[in-house]
Amino acid sequence: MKQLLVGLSKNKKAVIGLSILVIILLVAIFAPLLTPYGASARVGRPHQPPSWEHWFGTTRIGRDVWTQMIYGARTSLAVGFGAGLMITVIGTVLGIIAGYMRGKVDEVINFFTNMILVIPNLPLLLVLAAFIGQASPLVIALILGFTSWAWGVRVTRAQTLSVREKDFVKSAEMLGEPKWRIMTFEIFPNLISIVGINFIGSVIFAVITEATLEFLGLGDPNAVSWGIMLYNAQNASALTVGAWWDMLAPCFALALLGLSLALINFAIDEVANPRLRTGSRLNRWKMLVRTGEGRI
Amino acid sequence: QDEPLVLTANAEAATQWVRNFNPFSQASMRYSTHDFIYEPLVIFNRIQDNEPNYRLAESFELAEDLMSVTFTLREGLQWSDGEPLTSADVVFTYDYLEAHPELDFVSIRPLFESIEAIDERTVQFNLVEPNALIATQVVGMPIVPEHIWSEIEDPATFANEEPVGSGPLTEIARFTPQVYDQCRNPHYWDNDNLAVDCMRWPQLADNTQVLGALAEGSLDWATSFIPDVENTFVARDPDNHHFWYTPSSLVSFSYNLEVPDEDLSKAFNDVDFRRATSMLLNRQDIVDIAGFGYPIVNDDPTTLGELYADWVDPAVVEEFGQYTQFDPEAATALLDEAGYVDANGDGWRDNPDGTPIAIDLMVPNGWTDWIDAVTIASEDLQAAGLNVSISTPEAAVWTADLIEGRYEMTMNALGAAAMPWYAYNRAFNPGDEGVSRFVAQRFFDDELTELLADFPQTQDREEQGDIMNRAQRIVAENLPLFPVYNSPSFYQYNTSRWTGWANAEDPKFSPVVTNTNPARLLQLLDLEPAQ
Amino acid sequence: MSHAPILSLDNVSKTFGGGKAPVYAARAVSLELTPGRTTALVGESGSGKTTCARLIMREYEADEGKILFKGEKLGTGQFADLSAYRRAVQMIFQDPFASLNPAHTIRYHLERPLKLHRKDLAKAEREAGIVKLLEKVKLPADQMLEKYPHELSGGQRQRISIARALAVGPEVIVADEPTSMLDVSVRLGILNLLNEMKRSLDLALLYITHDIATARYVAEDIMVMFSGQIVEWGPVESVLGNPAHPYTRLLLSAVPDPDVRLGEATDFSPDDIVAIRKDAAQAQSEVREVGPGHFIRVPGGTAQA
Amino acid sequence: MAFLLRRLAFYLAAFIAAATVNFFLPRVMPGDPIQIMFGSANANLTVENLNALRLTFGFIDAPIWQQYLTYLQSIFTGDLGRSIRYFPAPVSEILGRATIWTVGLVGIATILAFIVGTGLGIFAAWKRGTRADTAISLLAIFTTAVPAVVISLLALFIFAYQLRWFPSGYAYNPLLDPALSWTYISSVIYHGTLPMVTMFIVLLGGFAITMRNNMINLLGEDYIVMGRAKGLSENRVMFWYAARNALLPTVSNLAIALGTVVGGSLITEVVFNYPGLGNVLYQAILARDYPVIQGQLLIMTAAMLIANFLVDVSYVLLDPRLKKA
Amino acid sequence: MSAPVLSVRNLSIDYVGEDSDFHAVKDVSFDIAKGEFFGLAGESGCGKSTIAFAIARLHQPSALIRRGEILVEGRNVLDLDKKALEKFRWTEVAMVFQSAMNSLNPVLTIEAQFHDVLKTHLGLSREQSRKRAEELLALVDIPAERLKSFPHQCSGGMRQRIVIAICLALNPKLLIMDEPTTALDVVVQREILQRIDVLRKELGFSILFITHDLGLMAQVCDRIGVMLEGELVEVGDARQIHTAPTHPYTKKLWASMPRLRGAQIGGEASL
Ligand SMILES: Nc1ncnc2c1ncn2[C@@H]1O[C@H](COP(=O)(O)OP(=O)(O)OP(=O)(O)O)[C@@H](O)[C@H]1O
Ligand SMILES: Nc1ncnc2c1ncn2[C@@H]1O[C@H](COP(=O)(O)OP(=O)(O)OP(=O)(O)O)[C@@H](O)[C@H]1O
Ligand SMILES: [Mg+2]
Ligand SMILES: [Mg+2]
Ligand code: NI
Repeated sequence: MKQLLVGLSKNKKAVIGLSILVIILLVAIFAPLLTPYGASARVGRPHQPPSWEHWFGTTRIGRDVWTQMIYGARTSLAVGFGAGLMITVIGTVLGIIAGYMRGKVDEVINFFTNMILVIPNLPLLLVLAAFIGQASPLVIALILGFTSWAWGVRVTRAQTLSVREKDFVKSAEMLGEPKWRIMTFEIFPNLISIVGINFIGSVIFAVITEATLEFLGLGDPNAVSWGIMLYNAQNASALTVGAWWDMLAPCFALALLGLSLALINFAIDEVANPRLRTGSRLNRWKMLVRTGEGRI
Repeated sequence: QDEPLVLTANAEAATQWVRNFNPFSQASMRYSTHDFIYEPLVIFNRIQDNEPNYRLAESFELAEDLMSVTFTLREGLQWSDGEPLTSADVVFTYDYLEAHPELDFVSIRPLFESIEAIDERTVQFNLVEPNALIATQVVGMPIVPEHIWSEIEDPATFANEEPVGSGPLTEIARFTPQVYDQCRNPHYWDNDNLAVDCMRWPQLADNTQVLGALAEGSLDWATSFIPDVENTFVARDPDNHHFWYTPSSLVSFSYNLEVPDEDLSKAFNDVDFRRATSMLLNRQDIVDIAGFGYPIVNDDPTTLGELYADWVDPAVVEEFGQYTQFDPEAATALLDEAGYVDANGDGWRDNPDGTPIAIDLMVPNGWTDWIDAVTIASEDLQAAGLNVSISTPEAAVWTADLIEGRYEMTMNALGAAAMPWYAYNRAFNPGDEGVSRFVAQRFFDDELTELLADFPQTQDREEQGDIMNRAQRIVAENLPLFPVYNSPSFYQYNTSRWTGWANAEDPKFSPVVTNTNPARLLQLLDLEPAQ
Repeated sequence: MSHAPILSLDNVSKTFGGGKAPVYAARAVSLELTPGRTTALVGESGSGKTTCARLIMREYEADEGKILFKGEKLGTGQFADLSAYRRAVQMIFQDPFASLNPAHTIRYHLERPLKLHRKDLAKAEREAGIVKLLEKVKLPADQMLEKYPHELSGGQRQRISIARALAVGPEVIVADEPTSMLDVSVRLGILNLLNEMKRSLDLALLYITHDIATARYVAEDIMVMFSGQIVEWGPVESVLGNPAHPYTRLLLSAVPDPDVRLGEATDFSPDDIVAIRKDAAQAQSEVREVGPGHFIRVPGGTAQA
Repeated sequence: MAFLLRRLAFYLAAFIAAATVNFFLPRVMPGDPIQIMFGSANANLTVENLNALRLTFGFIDAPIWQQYLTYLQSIFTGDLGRSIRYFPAPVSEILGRATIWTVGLVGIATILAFIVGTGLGIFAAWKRGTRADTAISLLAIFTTAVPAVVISLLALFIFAYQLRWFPSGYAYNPLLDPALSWTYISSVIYHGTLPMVTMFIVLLGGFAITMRNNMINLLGEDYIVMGRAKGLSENRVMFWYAARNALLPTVSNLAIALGTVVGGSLITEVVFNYPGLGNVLYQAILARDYPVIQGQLLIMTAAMLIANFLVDVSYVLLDPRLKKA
Repeated sequence: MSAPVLSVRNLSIDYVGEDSDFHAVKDVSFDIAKGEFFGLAGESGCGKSTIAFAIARLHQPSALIRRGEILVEGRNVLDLDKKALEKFRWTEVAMVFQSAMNSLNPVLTIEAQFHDVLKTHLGLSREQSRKRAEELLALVDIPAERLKSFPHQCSGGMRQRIVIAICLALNPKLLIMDEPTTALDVVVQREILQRIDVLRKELGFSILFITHDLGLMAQVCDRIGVMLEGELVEVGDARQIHTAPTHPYTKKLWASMPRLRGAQIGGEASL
């Protein structure tokens, strides 16, 4: 864990990704300080282009796009991290149990995992969201959490299978450690990077999927979120009537959040797997070769 | 011959065309089936005081006792395959409805005792009870050819791919999932008046696409919500791109007067509370912002508004008109006076007895203009201290909840009709409780019920007016509905290929191309190729 | 010191796979571990050494035969409870890099067995216990406790593993190739440490290896395993000095010996090798004593002792 | 062979399970399709008429298990019922028509994205640490992180609305009759390009990153070093030693990636109004067209299963270690 | 003594780090004569493989050859360009890696892996290379049918022998064996080494044999170099290194090796 954090702090991609994420986080937390307007108050004429008063213009019904965007960040982050956490927890718990217990337990978990993996996820979510009707961000997060853990189980299980063969697990067993302790204290700490990747990946997935479902009109139109912004902009034919700011603002926000998370994910991968690491070492090497200090 | 003269139109949004011209299949037939393939007996011109335009029928006559109506068909009518069209076909159609009740999409057959053919061209409908309005109802049901339909075993699933009809455009010259062409009926009785050889129906999935087609000029006739129509459509070719929006269905807010929640029930059933609510609705803002300015504000306490302006009793409006004007100060004053103040200090007004009021305002998900309207309304309601929150269930759930009375407050629509009686009858008929969402507010008044029952019993316009005056007084006084606006019937047209369109300067009939407007046939017949 | 055996395997068998191609990982294995004595189990890779260790550790249940601890059958009586058995029998693994959890400190590794099996100890006593353990394995406690395994050398880690095994106060230690992953220069230190522990704590030690030279260095008794069977066993000097089973002889001839140049000791041709291995893989039930306490299983085929 | 048989058995079980979920899902959904059909229409139906209609749409009141059996029977005979929205068109017909477009769009985009993405991944791994690698990695990260909705909307905004290079909807010019003529085919290509490119971009990054990381993980393997030691050309080692082996996990991931493909195509189709399966499903959900939703999910699942099976087969072909098993 | 096949001169190799370098090989020089069996001993991490990789020029970035020359038959390997390097590899220096399991490409048949080499360097057709491969396999006593097999279908010892056969395909002058037998058991190890020794005598190539098993090395090598932390601390005749080591480290290594026969070593010699 400590190694992972130290590694990340030295990784350029991680630093950039984390910085963006922290900025988004701060903006979300301090949203009320960053805008004079309320999140869903009508504060101007419809579809006004960006101006000094309305940095990112106004929406079709006269809300401030910038305000919606920074308040929407709260929703996206909450849904992303909430659902991401759920997906990761379920995936990790089931994955470790399946991988460690093996036998019948494993077979059952594995069967369901594989089955969920072969049912196309987004269509299923669409149907579920439609079934639930008014899917608030919380509900979306819950549905995502309950339907999207399969991938996590698969990778965690695979990794657990290899960790459980390590001698330190054997020695813990021989010491008479109870099973739950072996799973939580011996195996789990060694899956941190896998879990981390799974978590960030799930967050990305949740953010994207929430926005998608809302864009398709399956969300709660009263929510303040980027997906609902897209949905409203689409319904107001924002692009057709030339109100590009209405559509592009949430697009930009989603892309930025996605990018920051993806950079972090890539970085965790690099830190966890030294082979993937390139960067400064290689630059120094190149410099040394160029200056004739040596060769291969 | 030269190239056929083609009129391109769009009336329904779809991702693909499925070939279905079954006129009884309200939900799945192509919208061009009625009127264009199956011509009505008579078309009543809604915007010209229901003046009859005789089509298949050359006349009709209502019996003195209002217990029967007799239609006389034109001479020499033929189906599009050349077979004669006679009163037997009419009788067959109604017998058919009796045998297959699922086809009766306007539930008309139960109104009749019997239907008989008097001769080749005359058919008489015998009623179960007196009804002065029966003719306007009869014409809503298409007449189908006996020689075709008598062979059909399962008419509900019959797609009628090669329709044999009575209207101007019966020949399906081309049909693909993306476009179909519907061309001239060689045996059409009124072919001399018809300049259009074929109507072309391109598949368009949504408003945005209709706008695209309109803007580039490929569509001649459309009925679609177009955002910012002046800029996005008219400005593209101001000489040829036009629109004309007329008032249509009434959109209003309502409380559920039979709401199960006791606290809410107290408030909702207090007319002062309702009046205050109505005075908190900023109709102009809702129309301007949620409706892009297209709808027509309805601030008439009787709900009749511009749509039925002829029927409005000015005295009633004079007396109760104040309650349908946006006036937050008066509203809060009224609430304060009636005792709706914040008793528990949570910032929201409570009942006079101190019980809390928290209102759920329900609107179907996906109906964006409604959601916007409700949002605007809720802002003003909240500003006045009413704890209103919005929920957006699926349209199906919303419909079911309205029908079954499982809601607190909603926005609802009531279709436009030839006269206000239809609207009132649909909104305040106790028989429809649990059946239709139009009575969702559940305002049932014995006197009103009686008045509505009396109305069809008379043919006399004055007597009818009298009844309506009394009815609208009851409605305005009790304010069960808070009218907000009449939604526009969208109508866009392009004059570069065809002329003769109805518009504000020449409001000859309603030219909207939706399948609920039979007058569209009149518009079709009035078109002439542009020079 | 002479003791009665504390742990014994009696005709224990374990088969994996079953079906068409069963793997006989242990076939009628009998062995005895005695306090204060080291028994070496040698044999080539895949011969079943680890399987024996795991049977003893009760990671698998035997298909046939029984394992007796202090004269009682496992799973019954005093040792019905696994944890009492775990306290008495501990294991040391081959790979010092894999046998410590990289996520935990040395303190954690030594604290856990005490917490699990010495619940009576107060915190301070436990702390003292940990320090004493580290002293036993000759590591400086003050520098070690807060370190993570990856900060230690291979030899140091293996010492920690030993300390951990000792923490519960075991009577039997099974060491499965404890030095094969270590550098030559630290190997001996570990072997010496094990020997010392055995003596001072009167442990019964099962030393599993494929390096016969180290077996000779640490063990009093030796057992040669092939294809799941113990083909020859007895006192180290006797078995290594007078190997009686053909496979033992083959094995000894192949052990690198710096004193004998390659090509000089060519007593087995490739064909011989194939034949011997084939014979030795047959089930052999007849046991013959070839010296005092020195036995072989008589090969069923043509080869004669 | 045994491996494939085992997989087949699993797929069958998965299919039946999916079909079961599929059966119950719409049945627990609130809202009555008939009411939706008439809810906003101006029709005025009596309760009797509504019930008569319900019957004709197959909403029978038989016990649920009986309905379930009938359902299972009908899906195995390929009868998916009739659409409610496009009544009485059979669901199979509606889906069949849409399938062509989706398969074309998704198939080509996926294959292209797989080839190009994998190629980029190989290249980046081989040149790891160089500027090319950094550029490719960042690009790949970016495309995987940005939602398909955003990419689609941006493409629509820039290329259809601003630049007007491409149309904003349809699979071909609707006034053309499908024919094997150049006009028709060119129209199909013209209309398909934008959605296809969008999907291609959506999928590209994932393939590139997986391949790159797999490759890098393999590059230290002895057999790759041995390949180089053997004096083989860079290309031979890169493709026959590194890429060939790195492809194995990529291929097995491909099966799972197909879920993303289906999701991505749904969005793309909706945004570009492309008449494919995704769009049909979306419209069906909005219209509560249960039979179409059911048929759709079933077909998508079946397609996923078949695709997974094909991936399994190709896995066996690519990895000789599995052949004997 | 004729000219050495391999001559390493003052070789220093670093692994470049983010801010400092790790000196893996420090100023190492040694020669291998024609037909010689040369052993390189030393503990894990002392730089043995690094030297081996440098000789075949197999290093990848982060490895940096700071100084020195590697002469194979008098030609400096470090000066070869890409084309020359590809030609040089395997024709002059072939290499057996630690784990046979992993040094054969799992997705190619044995035949294809022979063909690879034979086609690249000699331009042989499939037919010709199959013939040659059969001959080579015969040398290591493996039946020709094995050509059709995939690596996973062969046992560990068999695979190791196949690798050796592939190494011999081009009659290289030098065979580098980096711990080729650590994964095998002693009987198989013995068999393989014996076979290599025979082939060496027959074909006349030299061998650079890397292992940390000093006993084995003393048994098979003609000369031995002992490495300690990147430095070559002692080079000498195998017998001399065994019987009369000069460097204290070498002495310590011997002292910590238990004996199979004869007097046992003193227990406290090490530590
Ligand atoms: N869990 C298992 N399932 C199936 N086969 C097994 C299992 N464990 C061991 N085997 C097989 O049993 C045989 C004996 O294995 P074991 O690990 O006991 O050998 P070993 O002598 O310890 O070998 P090594 O020296 O390589 O550690 C081998 O053929 C092995 O493949
Ligand atoms: N790619 C690399 N980057 C950085 N350091 C390396 C790299 N490869 C090897 N090293 C370091 O260089 C040193 C020498 O490694 P080398 O592989 O040559 O050792 P070795 O003597 O072959 O050891 P072994 O017997 O374990 O194979 C080791 O300390 C190792 O950690
Ligand atoms: Mg073992
Ligand atoms: Mg090495
Ligand atoms: Ni000696």
